[in-house]
Amino acid sequence: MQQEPAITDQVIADHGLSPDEFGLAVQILGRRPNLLELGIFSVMWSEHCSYKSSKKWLKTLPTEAPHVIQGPGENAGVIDIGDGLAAIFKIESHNHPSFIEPYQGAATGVGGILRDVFTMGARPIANLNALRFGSPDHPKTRHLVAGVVHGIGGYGNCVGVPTVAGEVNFHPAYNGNILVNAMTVGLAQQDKIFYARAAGVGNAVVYLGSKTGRDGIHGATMASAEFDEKSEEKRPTVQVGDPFVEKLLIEACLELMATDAIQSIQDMGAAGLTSSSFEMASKGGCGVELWLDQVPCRETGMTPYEMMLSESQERMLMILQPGREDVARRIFEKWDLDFAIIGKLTDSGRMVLKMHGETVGELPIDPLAQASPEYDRPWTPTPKLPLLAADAVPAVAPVEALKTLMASPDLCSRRWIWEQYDHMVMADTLQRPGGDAAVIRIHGTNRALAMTVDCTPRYVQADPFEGGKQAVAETWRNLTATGARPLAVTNNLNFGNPQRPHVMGQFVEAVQGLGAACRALDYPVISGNVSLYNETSGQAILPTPTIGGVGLLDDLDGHMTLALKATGDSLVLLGETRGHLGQSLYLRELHGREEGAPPPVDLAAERLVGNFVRGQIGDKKLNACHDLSDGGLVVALAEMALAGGLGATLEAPEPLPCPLHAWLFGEDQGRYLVATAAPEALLAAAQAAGVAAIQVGRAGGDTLTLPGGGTISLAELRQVHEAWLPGYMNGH
Amino acid sequence: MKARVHVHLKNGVLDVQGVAIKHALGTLGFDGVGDVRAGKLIELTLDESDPAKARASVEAMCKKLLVNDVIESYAIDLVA
Amino acid sequence: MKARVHVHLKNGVLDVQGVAIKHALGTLGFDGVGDVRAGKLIELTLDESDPAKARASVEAMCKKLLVNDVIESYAIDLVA
Amino acid sequence: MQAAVIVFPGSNCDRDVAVTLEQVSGRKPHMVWHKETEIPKVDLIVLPGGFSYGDYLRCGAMAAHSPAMRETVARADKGVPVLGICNGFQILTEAKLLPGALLSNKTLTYICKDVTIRVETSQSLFTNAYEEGQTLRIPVAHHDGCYSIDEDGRRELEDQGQIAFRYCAPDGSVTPEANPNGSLSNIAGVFNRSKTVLGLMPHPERLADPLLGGVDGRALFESICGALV
Ligand SMILES: Nc1ncnc2c1ncn2[C@@H]1O[C@H](COP(=O)(O)OP(=O)(O)O)[C@@H](O)[C@H]1O
Ligand SMILES: [Mg+2]
Repeated sequence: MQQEPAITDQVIADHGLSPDEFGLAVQILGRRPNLLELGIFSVMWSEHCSYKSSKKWLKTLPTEAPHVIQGPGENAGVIDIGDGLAAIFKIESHNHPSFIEPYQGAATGVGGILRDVFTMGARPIANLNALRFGSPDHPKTRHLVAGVVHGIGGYGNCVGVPTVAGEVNFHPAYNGNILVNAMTVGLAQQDKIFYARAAGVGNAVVYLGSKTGRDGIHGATMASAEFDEKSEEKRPTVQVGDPFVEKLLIEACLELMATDAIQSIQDMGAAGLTSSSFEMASKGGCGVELWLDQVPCRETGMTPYEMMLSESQERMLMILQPGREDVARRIFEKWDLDFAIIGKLTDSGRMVLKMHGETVGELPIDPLAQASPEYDRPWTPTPKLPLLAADAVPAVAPVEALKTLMASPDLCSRRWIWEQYDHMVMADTLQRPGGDAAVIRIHGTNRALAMTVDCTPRYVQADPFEGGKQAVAETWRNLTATGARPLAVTNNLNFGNPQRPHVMGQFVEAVQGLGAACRALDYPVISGNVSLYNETSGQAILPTPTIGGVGLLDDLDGHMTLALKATGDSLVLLGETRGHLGQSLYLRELHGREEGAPPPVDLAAERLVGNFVRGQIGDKKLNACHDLSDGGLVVALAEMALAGGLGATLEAPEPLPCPLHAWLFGEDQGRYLVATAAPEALLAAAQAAGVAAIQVGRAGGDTLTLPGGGTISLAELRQVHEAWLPGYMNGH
Repeated sequence: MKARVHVHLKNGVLDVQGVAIKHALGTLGFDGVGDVRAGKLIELTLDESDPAKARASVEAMCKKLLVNDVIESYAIDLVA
Repeated sequence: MKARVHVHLKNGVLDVQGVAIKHALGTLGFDGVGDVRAGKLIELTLDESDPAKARASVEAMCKKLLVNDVIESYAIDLVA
Repeated sequence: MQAAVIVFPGSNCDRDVAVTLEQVSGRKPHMVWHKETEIPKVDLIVLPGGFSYGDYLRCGAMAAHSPAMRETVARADKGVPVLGICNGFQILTEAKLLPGALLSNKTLTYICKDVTIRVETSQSLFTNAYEEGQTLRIPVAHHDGCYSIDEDGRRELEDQGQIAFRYCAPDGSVTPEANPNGSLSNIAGVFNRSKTVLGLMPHPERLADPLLGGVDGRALFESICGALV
């Protein structure tokens, strides 16, 4: 038994508790906590577990709709997708660990989010990831990109869940603080959804999965470890993922869930045994007694403190129905998984931690959970930036501009990345990476889910409210472009230090913006994750509220792609074009300027245009459809041409609503470019629906011809588009 | 001269391969096997003939490329 | 007692990893590096204390599982 | 045609191949857990793709020793056809049912994309529904698909017509550029001597459904059904 250290102010500070928080802890216990109890308070009240800075604002998000079965508050959100089926999904960040050890950080991020989803009874059917790296010329960036991509693939490929979509940005603001956000979508029977609500006094608490080591015990424990003998072995270590064990866990849990043995179940995520056991007990309003000497350990001499705080991966905690231990044992043994009965539920409302029969810690569950701090941090709004006039931006020859943009780090092909991800395993991937959204067949049915992750941090930085709206709208647009009906979102709020009012202000306004968009689009938030303190030496990241959207396609062969398909098809631009160049990639990549207000999102127009497009796709009136985003009209057309291996000619209308370069490259929101064989009918329908629509050219040939006569061959365009990322990763 | 670099996972870092190998040896009927650790072995042929200089440059290679010091430790053997 | 198994790719079997490491070392400015071979190091802790018996059983493990003789060769070190 | 699919811990294409087998043969394959020492009497044994035992140590090395594999080897010796896809191919080489070995891709990365392969012979129960020289678009998804064998072994494969598929350019020419993983002589799949055992790295089961973008893989399963009714 380790000798008990004194709980000095230093030790308290090392555990990230403010003096007030410590005071509250003493009040709750009616005495000073010992080190083990202090550690438990510190993780339960950490930003990560308690959401103390964000809670107040998260509550303002719309989380309800007739099709929402479970909103925020469980391991993942659940929506009704018909036929007795449910889609279960969530996104989660693993930013800091990925910066420290990119391979393992990203891999364990994927493992963690997978567990959140299959914990609820869903078979994971797709992974997505949103990545943000520093400037390409920062010395660390290449190594981080390589490690993160390798780690995401290494884990996802092995567990056999396809990685089907994602996004990647490069910006100096992420030099010291990359973002790795991973999302998992799963499929479950509505009558077989599992929750973390523990119940049944006397029921066994079962530990399943990998043994517990000293992985990832947070920094604070370094200090406390010094009270132990300072041996190398005793130092906390980086969490290492074992996708093989994860795969066994998925199969074993789903097999067990098909029986009636499980009362409740919860993955051991961050702050492993502590938060999982607390969450289960507090949700179920019961007490729990844990026998820590029964916890399967990887290393000798682990203390109760280390066991309760370890972040070892691939572990689950479950409550079994009485008398069902044998069913469970048979299945775990079939899958060669370590498991142990490590405690029982009680009616004491307290958590009692025992080691060899001796009580080493005791805490009341509800008071601790309920009393978890909630702060209303001071915040200041982000000053609005003036609208940047299009003629304040010099025009560049269209073809040159297009080449530069298509070869830029934020717009170039991501093939180098997705070819390292198995995006086809499970044999239901109908739309592979590279489109607007991935489309995954609901296994054995004629229906499919569309899914995407999006955020445009430079917009959020310039105007958090509009940027928040835009991130939501872009996911909605991407789903719509495939013909899918957008159903709900998950969100990952990555921000800097909330104790700085302007950063807190970014957070508040972004949440308000995404809330407004979700409301206007009947597109509720069903899960998410918050990652704060993303900054190094005072430099915060761009505010990055990543949105993951999921939609439903009721008819498979209705699904639409962006690829141009038929020579002679007319190109029609839907939605209002004003020529907004503020915060555009044209401005940044060609003029090195990040200026002006971002493009505003008119949510009513967004909804009108989107619903029109979806209707046209449903009525089989379109041959191709792509939403307009980074790089505007010309980039969208180039992407459609490359995807179809078919060229096009773009014609500017007379008169132009704005300068030509702004019409070509402006990033006005709420727009789609579609290809159709019957333009008149489409234009008429658009007019009837009150949707702005103009014909802007034709598909055909093997070149792209732009207004003003500039022409580029698809071959050359493809070459510049494909070359940058592999070239960069190979060091030139 | 030749250099051998043995790369090990640091103590306490989960060795997923080692665990799996140990399990497999068990099912093959090899018992009496305790811990199994899987590491890397990198053999380099160097022009350098001065041992001290050779070791120094291999050290540098380990720090810069061969070893991920966040999770790995290493040992260098020189073989003339 | 402990046993160390060094697993090498046989001569003639293309060692892509070795080649890549050599190339990377070159670009990092380490010259004078000739051949680079990447292999595996497997360390086993055995209950067996008799060296002869220990070696024999590790030999058996190599033949049965640890080594694929189509592409790999190996050497065993016993460390008391 | 009744097939059995061996499921190893870490297999992850077992369902995919089962779906294709059922679509083509009209019969659900038996799914056989690797710990089984008995395999039902079947016309075909399939080792699916995936990461058996996490691909730890060497891809397929640990799976090759599972009880179900001992039985598979015994059946193969009796002439029961065995098909190994991707990890299944790796397991077949580790179990010495097929010659050679699969090493890390020359890129040292995992590769998931469609490639073109050429059918080297239609004289086998696995390829009789194809034309010799026909080119197929089929996905690969692996990290260790670089086929390797010594010179004598290679010559023997050539002489005995044991090379089933080669990576090739869309026009059928076998070029280094068309070789995704560095395999010797662009070899993508090989037979045993009697052509009753086939291992290949590409995933025919992944392009056997028009909705997934192609059906070039389907005829491989149709060949087997045709030959084994
Ligand atoms: N930004 C957010 N919006 C909505 N719900 C959120 C957000 N962040 C976290 N949540 C919800 O809070 C709960 C706890 O989040 P988290 O701690 O990330 O879950 P877990 O512990 O399973 O990883 C989850 O139900 C999650 O969906
Ligand atoms: Mg969870």
